[in-house]
Amino acid sequence: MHFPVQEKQGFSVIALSGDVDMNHSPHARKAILSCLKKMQHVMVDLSSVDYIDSSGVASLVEGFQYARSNNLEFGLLSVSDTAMSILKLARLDKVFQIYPSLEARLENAR
Amino acid sequence: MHFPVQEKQGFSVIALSGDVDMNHSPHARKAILSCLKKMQHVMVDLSSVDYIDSSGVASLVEGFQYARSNNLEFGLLSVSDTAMSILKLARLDKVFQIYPSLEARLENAR
Amino acid sequence: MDCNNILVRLSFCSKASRLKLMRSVIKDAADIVGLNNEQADEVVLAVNEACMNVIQHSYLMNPDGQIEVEIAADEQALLFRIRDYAPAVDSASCCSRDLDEVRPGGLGVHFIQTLMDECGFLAQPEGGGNLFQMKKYIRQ
Amino acid sequence: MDCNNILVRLSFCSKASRLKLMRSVIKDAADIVGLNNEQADEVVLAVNEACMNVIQHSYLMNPDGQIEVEIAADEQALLFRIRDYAPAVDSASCCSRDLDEVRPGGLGVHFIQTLMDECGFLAQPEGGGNLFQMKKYIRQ
Ligand SMILES: Nc1ncnc2c1ncn2[C@@H]1O[C@H](COP(=O)(O)OP(=O)(O)O)[C@@H](O)[C@H]1O
Ligand SMILES: Nc1ncnc2c1ncn2[C@@H]1O[C@H](COP(=O)(O)OP(=O)(O)O)[C@@H](O)[C@H]1O
Repeated sequence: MHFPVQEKQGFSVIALSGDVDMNHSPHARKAILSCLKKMQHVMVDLSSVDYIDSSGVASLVEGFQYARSNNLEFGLLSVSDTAMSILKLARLDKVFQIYPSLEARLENAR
Repeated sequence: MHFPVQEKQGFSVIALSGDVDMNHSPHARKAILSCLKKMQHVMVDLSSVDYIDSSGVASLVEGFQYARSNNLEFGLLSVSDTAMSILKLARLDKVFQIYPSLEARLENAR
Repeated sequence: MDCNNILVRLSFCSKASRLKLMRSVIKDAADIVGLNNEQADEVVLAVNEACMNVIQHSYLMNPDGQIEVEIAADEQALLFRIRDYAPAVDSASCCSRDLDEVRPGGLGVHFIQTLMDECGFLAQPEGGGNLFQMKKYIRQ
Repeated sequence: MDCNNILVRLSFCSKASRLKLMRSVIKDAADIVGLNNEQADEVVLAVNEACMNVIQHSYLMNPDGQIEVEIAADEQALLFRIRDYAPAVDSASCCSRDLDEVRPGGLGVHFIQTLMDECGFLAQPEGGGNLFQMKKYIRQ
């Protein structure tokens, strides 16, 4: 499983997809942290995620924490209903910056 | 599992659906034979069938045979690709009368 | 259990209502090893027919029999082993019939032989019963 | 095997790559007993978390452990029993943490307790290991 990264408008947009479960979340974690370690702002696109469990959520939390301690931006894009209900369950829906799309994030900044 | 029957243009149209497998094909068989036993012409609509196995095919063959010995018409409507490949495998694709729709069967008669 | 190759083992009672769950695992296993949709459907149909045969012919429709399906995979093939605990089957009697004769039934063995690349009964397992194996090659 | 209530038993090795197959069975079992999509997703998530805990904490990421998941159903509930063969777990240590503290990990037990109607370890089964049971009520 490889999660592609695209540079867009000053952000590294990481597109997670499929099942971000115990099997694949190490790859998600790696993709997220390697962008942040290059001091890039990160948006994680969840639009193609079919399933995410606590290990996938943990990768997002790690990214969030690393970004916060390094003054980088970290946000989530197009969070599906399923993913959102899991973030709510983890009480993280108010912790993460969540946008419908990258455009929405850019609008926001104006 | 109940398979609905509608009277249309002189045919009993029996709509099979879901998995016509060993669990549900007895119901399909019953629906088909009970129409034929009332001396009704039968069209079996397969458009909503997700899965059919040899037991489902056997129910269709029973209907076909009963109809033939009683001078009744018996045909299949909107056979999906999956169902068609199973009929081919059983070498029944040339045995059954197969129509895209009831309308196609009626056109045919003109 | 051979943890490199075995994906999962299922065990369920010889009831028609249990086959749907079994099929969904087979479908997913086929997807996971990279078979395409058509091949996955073929494998699902073949394993389903083999389990139906166990229910009908090994257990004679007795719903309390136990069926075990082991799904394994290596680079070359997806492998299924279906185990029952019924009296030993005469494998010579498990043959497909002439399909030109149109009659209900008698399609299962033909489906299995056509859809799988290899199939056959293995030596009687310890503890008795029957062990039927099927292979579908993984062609890239 | 109790053929009235048990839908299927799965057995697989303690590897993350096996969880997807397991989830697909749970999803189908939930559909079959009539849970709605949201409830089915909840049940899938909870059983998945319980199996992850077995892999991480019972088997300490050793991939050769065996995990058995039994799915049963009656009119009232869908029932899951997860069995491992690892040293006995101190069930008191399996507790959820304060969620106000934002940190990775420590969500599994909270997910299970929130999403299931009943859960807990049963008495140690014959042959050792751990047996964790979860119930989801079927509300019409
Ligand atoms: N598991 C089995 N145990 C005993 N006999 C079997 C088994 N599987 C198949 N057979 C034999 O092979 C024959 C052909 O099987 P099949 O092609 O599936 O058609 P059907 O099951 O409709 O008879 C069966 O009638 C039965 O005699
Ligand atoms: N199957 C298990 N065996 C042993 N300990 C367990 C098991 N499940 C949970 N635990 C304990 O409960 C704690 C909380 O588990 P959980 O909420 O899933 O978070 P995490 O697994 O991320 O630590 C674990 O850290 C572990 O100590």
